[in-house]
Amino acid sequence: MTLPPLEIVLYTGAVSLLIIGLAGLVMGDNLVRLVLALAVAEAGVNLLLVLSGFRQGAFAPILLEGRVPGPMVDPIPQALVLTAIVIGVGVQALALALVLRVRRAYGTVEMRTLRARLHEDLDAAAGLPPETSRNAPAVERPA
Amino acid sequence: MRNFTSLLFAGGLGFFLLVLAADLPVGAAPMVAGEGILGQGPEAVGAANLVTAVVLAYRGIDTLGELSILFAAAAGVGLILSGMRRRADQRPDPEGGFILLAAADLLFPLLVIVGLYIVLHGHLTPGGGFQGGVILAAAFFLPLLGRPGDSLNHAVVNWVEGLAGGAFVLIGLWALAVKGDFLAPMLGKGALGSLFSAGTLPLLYIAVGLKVGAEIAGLMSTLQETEAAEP
Amino acid sequence: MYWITVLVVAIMILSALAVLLLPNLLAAVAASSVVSLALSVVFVIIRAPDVAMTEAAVGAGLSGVILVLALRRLGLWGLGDDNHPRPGDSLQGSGDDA
Amino acid sequence: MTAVEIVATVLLCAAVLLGLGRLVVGPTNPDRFVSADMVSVVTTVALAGFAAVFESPLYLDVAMIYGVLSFVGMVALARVVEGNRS
Repeated sequence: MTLPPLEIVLYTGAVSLLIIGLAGLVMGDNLVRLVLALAVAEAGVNLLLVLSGFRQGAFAPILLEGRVPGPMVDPIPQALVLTAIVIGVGVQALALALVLRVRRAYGTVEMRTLRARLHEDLDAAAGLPPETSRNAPAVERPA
Repeated sequence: MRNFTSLLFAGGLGFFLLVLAADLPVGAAPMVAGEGILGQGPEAVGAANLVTAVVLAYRGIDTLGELSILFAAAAGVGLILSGMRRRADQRPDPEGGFILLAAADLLFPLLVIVGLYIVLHGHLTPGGGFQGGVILAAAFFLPLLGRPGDSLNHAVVNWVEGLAGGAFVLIGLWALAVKGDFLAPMLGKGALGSLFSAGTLPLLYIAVGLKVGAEIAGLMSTLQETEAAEP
Repeated sequence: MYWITVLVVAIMILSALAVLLLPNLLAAVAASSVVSLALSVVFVIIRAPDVAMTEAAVGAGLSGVILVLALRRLGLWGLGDDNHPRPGDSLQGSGDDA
Repeated sequence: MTAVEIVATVLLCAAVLLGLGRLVVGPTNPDRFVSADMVSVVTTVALAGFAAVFESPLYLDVAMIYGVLSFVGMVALARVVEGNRS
């Protein structure tokens, strides 16, 4: 049996990280866990981008004492991912601030409960009776 | 049913991406622009760290865009949480124990020195404004973890942030006026590998470090001052 | 080197699964910091020290601090996924269901 | 790899796996935090080891940053755990 090359192992890791994050993002119910899943998916994407510049047996793109040690890996994906990581943490903080706001307005961070309370609020604003409105036929709603 | 569809979607996307990855030229990645930068970067820019050369010289305008995105995120957090500040009658978190307070006081100068080292040597060794800025923010936030009643001076933080951002744009405009390219390297290159080399790149990285550090410290301080939800 | 890489990738995937499956949110935050730790080692292996340093700084320190502060402000710390605390639900007893 | 490097690798891998097991199993939250802290310390040592294997001092900076900032993260986690004690 021959082992797969190193790049295939790394690409598998990156893709499965992305898939795990994406699955958590579509299936999760807790808003904080959605933020965590977003961070995991982002990590996978960053690894995928840096891997696109990887060459086996190459050196880091930094010159020591001014001499070129040999073939070097591609510096451009590394520079782009550098900024992407910092942007990612800013986005994460913004999402958590929104979660804090949602928790204060609705008292929950569960998507299911949140959606039910949102519907109740909308129906109350539209002047419908609160009990029956969610199961009533659509034709009875005001246009 | 919804879970099944979601899993099917995620698995299908994973299979598709893996099939794409299996067709990649494994072992020798094609480098179109990278070869040129690796070849002529050290002479053209003068930075030993070629990632720094890409971040600040070749793609400097992208870094400016990244800084503005981070600024927008920090401003958004401040705006969203502005109505949720802890009231005076609410008790903050309890103060930390002796070990945490002593460690915070002892570590503060060390963390500041490490952060400044990482920022200043950004063009020679791995590191730079982003990493050093994060460490500076951690240095200023660690005492707040020990004493949650205190708070950062937000006016000073905003001034540092604005001045650093203005300095970045001003250096870029200066290069535009003299050389005709925004953020073109200025001030001579110096000897490759010494601290005073690579022209304006260390100055730009100091501006980036101060701006990132101020933004992240302000962001964490805002979260710290937010009122706690009743359990 | 090959088997070290395989092991680190396996640790990364396992702790990413733990982020989604652990019922306790604080434990999920700890597992997500382990994910970025393993990712930082992978970045060192593929010769990207700059990116590894950023990932270490952000994943180990900053992201954990922000998430934990937000959990504390949300009042969700120490609880499981359900945010309806029972009276007398102490911090030590809440992690037993893992 | 020399014999010393192989022995060091095996020991570090064993330490990381033990810590990871405690992170997943760990009955209470403080157990999980202590194990996460232990894994991060072991990883700092492993990063320094990578610098030795690659024969390049560049990677030592990564280990330093990791060691410094994992302390801050763990302090924040510990603060939250002790938070409700007045």
